[in-house]
Amino acid sequence: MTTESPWLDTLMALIVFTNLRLLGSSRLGACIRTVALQGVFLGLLPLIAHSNDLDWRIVLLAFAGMALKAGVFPWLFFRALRGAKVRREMEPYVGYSLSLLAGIASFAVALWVGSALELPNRAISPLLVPVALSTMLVGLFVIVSRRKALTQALGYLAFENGIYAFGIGIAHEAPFLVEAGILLDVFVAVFVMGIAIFHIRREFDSIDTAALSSLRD
Amino acid sequence: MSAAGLAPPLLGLALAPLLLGIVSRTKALFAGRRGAPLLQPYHDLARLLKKGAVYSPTTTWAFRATPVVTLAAGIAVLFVLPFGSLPALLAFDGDFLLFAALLAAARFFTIVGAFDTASSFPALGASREATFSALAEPALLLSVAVLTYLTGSLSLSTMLGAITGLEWRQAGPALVLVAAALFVVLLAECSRIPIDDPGTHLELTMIHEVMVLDHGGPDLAFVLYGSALKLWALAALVAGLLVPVRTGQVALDGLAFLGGMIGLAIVLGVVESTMARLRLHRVPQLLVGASAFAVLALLLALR
Amino acid sequence: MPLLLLALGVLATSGLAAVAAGRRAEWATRAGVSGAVLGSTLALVPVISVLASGSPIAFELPWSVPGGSFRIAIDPLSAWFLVPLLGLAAVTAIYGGVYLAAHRGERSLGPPWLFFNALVATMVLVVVARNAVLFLIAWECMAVASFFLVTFDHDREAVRKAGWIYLVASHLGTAFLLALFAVLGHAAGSLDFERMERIADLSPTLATVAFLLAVVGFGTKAGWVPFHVWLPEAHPAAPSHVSALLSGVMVKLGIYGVLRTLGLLAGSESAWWGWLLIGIGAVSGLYGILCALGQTDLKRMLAYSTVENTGLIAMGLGLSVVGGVTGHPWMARLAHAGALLHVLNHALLKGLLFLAAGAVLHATGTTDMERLGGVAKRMPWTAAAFLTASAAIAALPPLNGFVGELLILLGAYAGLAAHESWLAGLAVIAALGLIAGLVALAFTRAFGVVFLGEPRDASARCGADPPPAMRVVLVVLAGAIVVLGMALPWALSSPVLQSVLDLPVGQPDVAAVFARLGLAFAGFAVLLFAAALARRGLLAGRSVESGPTWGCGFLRPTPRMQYTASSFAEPVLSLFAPLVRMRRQIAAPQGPFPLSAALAERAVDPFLSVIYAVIFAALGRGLGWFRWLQQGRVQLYVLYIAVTLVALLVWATRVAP
Amino acid sequence: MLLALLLVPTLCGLAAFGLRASRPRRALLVLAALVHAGLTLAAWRRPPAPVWQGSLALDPPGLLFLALTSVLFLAAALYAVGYLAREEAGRRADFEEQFLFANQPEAVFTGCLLLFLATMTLVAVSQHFVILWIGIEATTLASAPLIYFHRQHRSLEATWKYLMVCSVGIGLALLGTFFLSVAAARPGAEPVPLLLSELMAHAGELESSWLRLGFVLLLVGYGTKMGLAPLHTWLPDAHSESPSVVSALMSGALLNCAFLGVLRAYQVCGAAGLARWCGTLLTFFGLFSLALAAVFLLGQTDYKRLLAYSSVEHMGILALGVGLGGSATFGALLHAVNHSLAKAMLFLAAGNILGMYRTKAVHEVRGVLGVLPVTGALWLAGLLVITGSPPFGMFLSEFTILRAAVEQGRGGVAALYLVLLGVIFVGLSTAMLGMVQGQPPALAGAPRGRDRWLAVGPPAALGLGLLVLGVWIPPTLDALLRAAAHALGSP
Repeated sequence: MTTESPWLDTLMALIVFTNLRLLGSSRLGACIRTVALQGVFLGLLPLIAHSNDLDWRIVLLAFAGMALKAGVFPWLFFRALRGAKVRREMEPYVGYSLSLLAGIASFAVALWVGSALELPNRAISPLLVPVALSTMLVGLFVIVSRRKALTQALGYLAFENGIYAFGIGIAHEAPFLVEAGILLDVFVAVFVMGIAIFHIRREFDSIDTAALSSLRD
Repeated sequence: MSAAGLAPPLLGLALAPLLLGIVSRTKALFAGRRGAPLLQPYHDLARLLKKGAVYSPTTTWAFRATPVVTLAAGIAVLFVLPFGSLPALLAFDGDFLLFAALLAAARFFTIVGAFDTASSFPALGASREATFSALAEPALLLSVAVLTYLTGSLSLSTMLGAITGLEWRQAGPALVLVAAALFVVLLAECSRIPIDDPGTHLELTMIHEVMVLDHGGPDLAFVLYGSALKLWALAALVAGLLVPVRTGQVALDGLAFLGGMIGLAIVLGVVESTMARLRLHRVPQLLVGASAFAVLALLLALR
Repeated sequence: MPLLLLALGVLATSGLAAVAAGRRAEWATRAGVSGAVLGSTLALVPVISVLASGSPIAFELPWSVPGGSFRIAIDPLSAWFLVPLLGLAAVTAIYGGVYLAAHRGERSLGPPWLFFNALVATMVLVVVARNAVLFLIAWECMAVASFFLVTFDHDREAVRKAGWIYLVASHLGTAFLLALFAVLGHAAGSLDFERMERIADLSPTLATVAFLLAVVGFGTKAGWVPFHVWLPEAHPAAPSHVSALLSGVMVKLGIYGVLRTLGLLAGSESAWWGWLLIGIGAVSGLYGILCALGQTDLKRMLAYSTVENTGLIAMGLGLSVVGGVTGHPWMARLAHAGALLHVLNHALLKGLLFLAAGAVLHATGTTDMERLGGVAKRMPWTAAAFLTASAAIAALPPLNGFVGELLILLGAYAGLAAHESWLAGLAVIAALGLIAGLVALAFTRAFGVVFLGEPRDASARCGADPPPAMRVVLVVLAGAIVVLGMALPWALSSPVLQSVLDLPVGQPDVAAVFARLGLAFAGFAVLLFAAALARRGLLAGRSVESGPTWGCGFLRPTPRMQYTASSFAEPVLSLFAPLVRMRRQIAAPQGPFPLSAALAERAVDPFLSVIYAVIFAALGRGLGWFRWLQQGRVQLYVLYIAVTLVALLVWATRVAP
Repeated sequence: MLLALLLVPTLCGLAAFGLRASRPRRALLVLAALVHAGLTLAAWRRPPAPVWQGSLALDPPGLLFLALTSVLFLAAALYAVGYLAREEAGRRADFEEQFLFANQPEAVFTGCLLLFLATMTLVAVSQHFVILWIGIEATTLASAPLIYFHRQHRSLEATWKYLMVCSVGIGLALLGTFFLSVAAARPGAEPVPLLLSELMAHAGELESSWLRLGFVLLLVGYGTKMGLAPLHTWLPDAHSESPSVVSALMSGALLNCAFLGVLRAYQVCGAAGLARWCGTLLTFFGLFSLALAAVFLLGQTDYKRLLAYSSVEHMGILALGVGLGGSATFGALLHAVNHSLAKAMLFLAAGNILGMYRTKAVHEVRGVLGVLPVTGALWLAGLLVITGSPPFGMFLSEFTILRAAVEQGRGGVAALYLVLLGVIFVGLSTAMLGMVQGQPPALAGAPRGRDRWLAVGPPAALGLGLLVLGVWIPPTLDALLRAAAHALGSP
């Protein structure tokens, strides 16, 4: 098993910090940058975790992930955002302060559940499962509580990051192609969402999902 | 099919109008009049048989079928009827159902004939007749059911044949109730006073008479004779029940039965003179009452 | 048995040929009718041989359907139901060939003939099927084929609504049959009927559940009261030759189903089953005839009369079950024979009545009794046929209707005579007595108002007897009724029919009864003939003029003053007011010199308008509340996923070990 | 052979993006469909060798759903050729709200259609759980642009909801796969690879609590894609707004692929002895889907949403069948076959009706039998099929499932199942019968619309197949169904 490097815990803390910032900030630009940052931290995670037995596949994957999440996605979202007049998530379904409380509550729940789930072989750090779970919960919370389509896409990205983090921690020896496949799929999903948001802005000249609720029974 | 077997139907054919004569004579005596001679019905029939007929243009062959069916049914019924202790010519299990069905056939075609004249009065009478007979039918069947229960046989002849003095002592009250029920059925079917007034002239109040309003000449004769035979048949039932003379000698039983029939005709005359017509909506209550009598009789017979 | 398969093949191919004929109506009709008639006659051959020999013939073919095997057989019970089915099918096909010709222009006649032949084929399959899967497939295909026939004239809104009610009712009924055969299949380990008959350890609760499912499932098709709602809607909507087949035969398959289930559950019945059937029968009979009295449309009235007749049959079955359970062989067998006889008689009678009603509709364009009248003058043959059938259905002596009811009542009286289960006998006697009276009233009303008197409306003045083909059919059926009426008592005294109907020999010596009855019928016929001769003789020499009907001093009597159907039935209906709800529309006369006033009254079926309508509306409203779940916001949709996940995780970790 | 099955549609799809001229592109579409069908037929006769150390192999369930997808795609391709030819270029008025909108460029549509086939093939042949996940996620991404063919706000909304709900669902499935790998990591020896055959072989050693949580996550994940209630919310919107060809493929084939995902997870749990436990979960989802479908079918006014909710109902029946186990599994698979054919036929027929009547409201469509006789007949046949009435096949499968429920003594489940089917029948028949019968309203188009050969041929062929299945199940299909049912643990 890997040594308990101090850097790991700081990384975990940073990820949790990005979650809270995502919940707290109202400006869309800031949210995009936060999620990009989270992507970077996640990219660093395997590097530090396997700092002694590194091989080219892990490095390539980590850098590819960081390139996508920190480079491509923010460019895509900013381009979709270009035409939209509004820059700020005005009245989300759940207030910002309440969102922060929810973020902390989700971390507490994650900790409790994480401890309950005893892993057969110890993960790279005891904190990993709780952090992954809390990132997922925060992602879901953002999707459910925000009105802007872009914020929902960011929520989905955070949700995927959480699952990815859990994946890194556990299935550390999955074949290369499989890891690449997951990364590719996440990329295409977010890419298609970006195009969709671009069309929404062009169609409704606002990316507020309130307009997207005419189909009902 | 002995010769003696043929006697009861022939007697019935001969004496049926006599009952009508006796009834009208009794009513006249009650009213203090001398009344028409006993054989008046025979004279009426003879007179009508010699006449021609007048038919309304709206009538079809259905109207002309009414008298034929009424007469045929009346005559056919006689072959199923026991004559006191003498069994009927055609006695078989379930013959009382044929008895009821023949009466129903006569009634069916009378109602059909009533419709054919395209005037509202016969249909008015037909509607009442159909309603009351629909309520009388269960009373008849239930009364026979009581007799079946008491005597354990399914044929009318053996049933009435088994009503002896001993039977009266054992199931007296039940038999009285059955006789009452059958008497009410007789009043309803032959449209006597408490239910319908054969002598009335106001079409709105008639039931049976108005249905045969447009028949004339031989048709009217057939209809009158048919209804006389129907009266004889139903009276035979009631008399067979009330006169328990079952000595075995044919002559004695026959005479007793005839006496019973004449007595019944007199009773009928008395009832008609003493009672007034019931209002129309009270008649169903009377008929349902008759069915209730029959059921009560069965409960009594259960013990 | 190959003949039966050949017959089914003929029916199928002729149906397809009719559709292939497409728009050319003559060819389609010719193909359809010839197929139906040929198929029916071919199938009759094995049926007659089974009836004569009494030994069943079977046929079996492996079939790749799960649980199913193409196993068919004709035993005396199936043969008894096949005789009216095939006879009526052939006759109504001939009648329909001419009847549908009037609709040649509107739509192609191919599909109706395909569905007609398919209906006949599937009905035959239902009666001969000996495997549950084959039975259910034939049963539902029969319902679907008859649905397409009922909605032949689906341009009219009423027909569409009737079709929908019919399809829904038959489908829900089949759901009960699915459950029935699942239960029986589970108990017997296989879906073949003879395996189901030999279930050794059938627990009473299982038998009761199976019986109740059968009563509801088959009762829906037989039109017993709580499930009869579709019958008065569907039969009038269908073309007359189809409603003749539906009312005459298809309704009886419900009875066949109950009989077959009773056969399967033989030995584990309980007495209250009989009581339930008697109760249903009495209620169906009384309610059916009262509603028939309330109707002003001739075909609706006939449909309600079918409900009444299936009620009678149910009472017969009930009596036979009670007799069987309380150890009364000949009470059971008399009632059973009476019920079977009534199946045959009613098929014939109701078939003729609907065909005659169809002839009236064909001629005058309406079956509304309030506007018809005096039709007999222009349609003597139809009037004669209708009168014969009405007399027979009112159980008048010389005709066949009487014999069926005689046996059922004889069974009831036999119960009384033996002092056993007298209450059942009493109930049946009282119910049958009242119903017989009301049936006489209903059919005199129908015949009198429609055929006699003067036409109440211009439309009823036109019209003449139907074309020769239809007229021949009417006469043949009427003749069959009279001949059957006279011949039935003699036939029943012969051993062949007695074995088929399983009539008891011995205590009430049945052969003697029927011999005497035959004599009585012959005597009554002779008397009728003699009286007619006497009347003709008497009037020969006399003057026979015609004069106006006695008008009691009315100045100008108009046909509108005649008694109408609703006024004729009013005294009875007022007696049974709570049972039958009359909806009355009154246009009261206004002002001192009223120009016009109108009153129309129609019996409304409380089951349909009150019970079922309320249930469906409540169901709709209740379920409607949940529609809020799909209100369009994607956030809530994702929340649904999250909530479901959390719920399942909690269930997985806490609840299940 | 397997690689050919995957590569042919992918390459054709990419080529279709490039092709400018529409006529050769449509020919390519049909050609690819034909080749794929041919390959599937060959695969059926001689099962191909596994590829990539067993990650891609064709076992009976996979073959069954591959064959269904292939047949449906062929029918849809033929229909699409006629449909695309009739869709005139440029801007047209929307028939509900009369604003102008343009269609998606045909190249994108055809390309995505072929990619959609490729991804569904990948799901059918994958034996590795992660490849299965990648395949299903790819189907979502390939089908999202197809929904957005009519570029207007309603279909955009449907696309966004489809993307968001399905992506979240499938994300959970990924987490489930990771839970599975945790369960497969044996403490002592090296972890069991996530291959289906390996997992089933070593099922005994899998850590049961993680396996259970993994199954729950996989069920919720793939259940969302499969349309089980309450995860079905995207289905009605996606089906009512996408063109009929796409909804036919989605309802007929895509839901089956998600169902295959659930089946794979069920296979592993069955091998590990959790069949009973998973069965109760599946039965719950099945009955809940039936109940919810009943609620939304009663009084539904949009006939495409009607068909969508009927898909939810039938997916519920599939889940119920597999949940009950035993002979019901065979019933469920037979039901899947019937449902795919029936739903594709109905959606294609709905497309014809929509093309002629220009409205999706049930009460505005009347007398289809008069205007489009063949489509009307197909619509009626479709009603009979999806309500499970003979002579069509679904009656047999529903009856088999009912018999299994009664045999296992679960009377309550059987009764509820029948009641819900009854209510659903009322809902469906009210809507669909009203459309077919009666006088057609005065239509702008030809009074007696001509049923075009291409528009009516494919659904009619599917209908014929359904009729045959109703009366006689071909032995080869019967053998395949039994093998697949056996693979799912039924005796």
